[in-house]
Amino acid sequence: MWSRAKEIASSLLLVELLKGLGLTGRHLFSRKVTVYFPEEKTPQSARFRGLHALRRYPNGEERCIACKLCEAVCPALAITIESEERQDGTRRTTRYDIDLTKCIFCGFCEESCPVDSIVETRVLEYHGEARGDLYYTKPVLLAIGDRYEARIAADRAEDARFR
Amino acid sequence: MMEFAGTVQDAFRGWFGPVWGSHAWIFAKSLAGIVAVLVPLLLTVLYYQLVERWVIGWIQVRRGPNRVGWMGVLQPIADAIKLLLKERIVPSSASKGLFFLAPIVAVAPALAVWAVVPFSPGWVIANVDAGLLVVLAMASMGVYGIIIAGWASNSKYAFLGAMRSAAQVVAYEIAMGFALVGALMAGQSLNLTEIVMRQGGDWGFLEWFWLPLAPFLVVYFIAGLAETNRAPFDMAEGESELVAGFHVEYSGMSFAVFFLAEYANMILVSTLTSLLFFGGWLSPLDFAFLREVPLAGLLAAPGIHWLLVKIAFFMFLFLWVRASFPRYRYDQVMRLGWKVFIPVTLVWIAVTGVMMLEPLASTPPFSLWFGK
Amino acid sequence: MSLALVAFYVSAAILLLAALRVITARNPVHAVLWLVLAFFSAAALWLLLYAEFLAVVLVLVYVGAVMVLFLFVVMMLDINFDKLREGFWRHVPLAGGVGLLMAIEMTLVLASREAPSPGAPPAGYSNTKELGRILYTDYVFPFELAAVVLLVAIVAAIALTLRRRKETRYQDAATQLSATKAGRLKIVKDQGADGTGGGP
Amino acid sequence: MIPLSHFLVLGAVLFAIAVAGIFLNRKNLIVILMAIELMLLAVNLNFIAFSHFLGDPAGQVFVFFILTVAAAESAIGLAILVTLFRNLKSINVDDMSSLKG
Repeated sequence: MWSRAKEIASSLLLVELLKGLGLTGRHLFSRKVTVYFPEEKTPQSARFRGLHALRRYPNGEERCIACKLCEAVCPALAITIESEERQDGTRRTTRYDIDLTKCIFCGFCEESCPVDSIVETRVLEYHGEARGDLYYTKPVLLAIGDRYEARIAADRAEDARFR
Repeated sequence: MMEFAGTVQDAFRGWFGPVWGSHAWIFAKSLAGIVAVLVPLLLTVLYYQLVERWVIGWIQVRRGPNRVGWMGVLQPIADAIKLLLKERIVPSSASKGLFFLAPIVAVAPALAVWAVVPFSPGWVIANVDAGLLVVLAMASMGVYGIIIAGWASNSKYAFLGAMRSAAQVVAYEIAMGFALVGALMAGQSLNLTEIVMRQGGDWGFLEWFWLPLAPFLVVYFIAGLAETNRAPFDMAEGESELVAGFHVEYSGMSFAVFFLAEYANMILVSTLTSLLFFGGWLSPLDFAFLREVPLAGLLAAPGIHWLLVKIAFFMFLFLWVRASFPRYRYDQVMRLGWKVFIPVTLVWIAVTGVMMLEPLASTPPFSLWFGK
Repeated sequence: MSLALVAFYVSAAILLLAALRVITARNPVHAVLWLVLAFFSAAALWLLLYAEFLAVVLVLVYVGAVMVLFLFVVMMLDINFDKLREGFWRHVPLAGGVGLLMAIEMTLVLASREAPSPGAPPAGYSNTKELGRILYTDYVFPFELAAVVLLVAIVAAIALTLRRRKETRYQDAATQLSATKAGRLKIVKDQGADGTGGGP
Repeated sequence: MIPLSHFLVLGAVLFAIAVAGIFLNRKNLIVILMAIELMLLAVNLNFIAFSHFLGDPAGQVFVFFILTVAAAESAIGLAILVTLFRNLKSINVDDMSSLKG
């Protein structure tokens, strides 16, 4: 009986509404957590999975041996590889394409690679203005690898402790 | 001031002759009044939406718009330019004339009401005796813009949104009207200036009608939220169900005009709440003993600044409520309007009547409000 | 020609045009909107007669309430309006003739004598106050009767249109709203195997 | 000032238009209802004109009552119209010849 009366009184006096307003009112003055993106950035993990890159050995030879494990493991079927024998008898890719519009950035390609060739870098602000711009081919991926090699190597050294 | 007006009036007689001179004078005076009210109003609308985005951002622990100009103060201008330059699209099977008429029909009453709203004693474009009635009449006109827009668009979403929002506006208009009836009972006049003047007295903010008419105040403000189709009553727009309600098909300037009407109505509801329940331009510190104290006497003096502060508070409350409460379900909106608000206001009209009856009206505390 | 006369002619012209369009409009939604315009210009005419209270009431009651009702009904009913217009042109001569005859007759009867114009009311006269005074004194019983008529109309309109469809399921918002945390949720203390309570 | 006859002639013409409207749209119930509203408007106009020119506010009180009753009339009229449409799927006056509901 008493609780029913309290209920009626609280609904007539809009207690719940005032409580809600009080909560949002407190948040009005709390510290804002927005990050100004291009100027400020949130910290990234060394394992961040961003744009893909193909790496080379220090002597300039490309690492990829066209084993096609990454193509096989890719759940989104984003990777396409074609390969043939080179004149020195080694097997190398003639085509290595990643369709970034399909890619889900799961990192399986990176995990499956026996020679640490395909990696995901920390880069996340890449873009394309046409649909084809996000279809990355072998030369492009290699160029990305060349450009960020120092960073990639450092990240992998840091991560090696946990593997 | 009066002498200056007299001089100008004589000048008009000189220019236009004795017959047309007074007509021209009245015309010029009204025009000046309209400009003096509408220009600040439109500027307020322009910046109100920026403040809205700020306040909602801050409540959600975000920063809100801050890129265009210092702290984003030029954002509304950028928005306005964008809306001006955007293409106006007319659906191919729309009813063309009505499609273009709808935004005008929506905005005209929203701006026309301001003719009877006083800002200080004498500061009103038209001091109409039936001022409150004009406010009600114009508020009831707002629904036409919505219905015509929804019907003329020839789109299911627009039409459903229009029907919803029209039903909602009609439902809440009754509760709103009853709340205003309460205010006019207590104020014993339909003239807005007189209603405010009746709230003056020796006891400052305790004399205002918010105390005896508290249920009307709550009902009026919530009905105001519903009338202006604001959250949590924005059933007409319900993005998740109706995309954007009655103005889905509108773009560019036609859309901006609907926007303008909605925001002008919000400011109007804030202004009327301040005038009817919070003493308008009267000072909250207008206590008899304070008036004699030299410096505090200034605080006790009435003035338009008090009204502006009150309006600003209620405009803020609109945003605060929007940031706090989730949208109502449609049948609950209808239930609240018809089955809760109307009975509550009816009961309180009777209570107000009893409070105003003679033996009660002259005994404290009722004499504070009704003993004059 | 005074300004009032100009205002009269403009409002009267709009009123007649709107009235004509009401009876000739092809689409009833347009007819309703023309009728709204007619009421507006009539309100303007009433203002010219210093009946400001009634002018506002006309806008409030007719434009704000009755015509919205009309619009609702016209928009919601799925009617083939072309069929209803059959025979429209056939009736034009008859309608025009009768209308013209009535207009001429009434004009001859009504406008034959001229009353002296009383001019503007004195300063301080309030139409609202004056109407309120006689409405609540001399006409208080008719006023109450009018209120009862309105009440009956409300009840009748609702009773006529109310129907509960059997196949529709309804939600009862009142029961939903009266649900409380206490009625729905029971917090039980978890007795773990070791007796200290479970959980990681 | 505007002479009384102006208002009376205007009222007469408005009334005649409304009557012609009933003749023209004799099948369409909605337009008939609207024509009735126009007639009442014409009558009200005359009442107010007379009230002003005779200096007697009783005419305005009459208009007040006419407005009340007309609002009630159109509410019930539209309610009947909706019910009719539900049962007959038509608002054609010719279809409403049977006494059975």
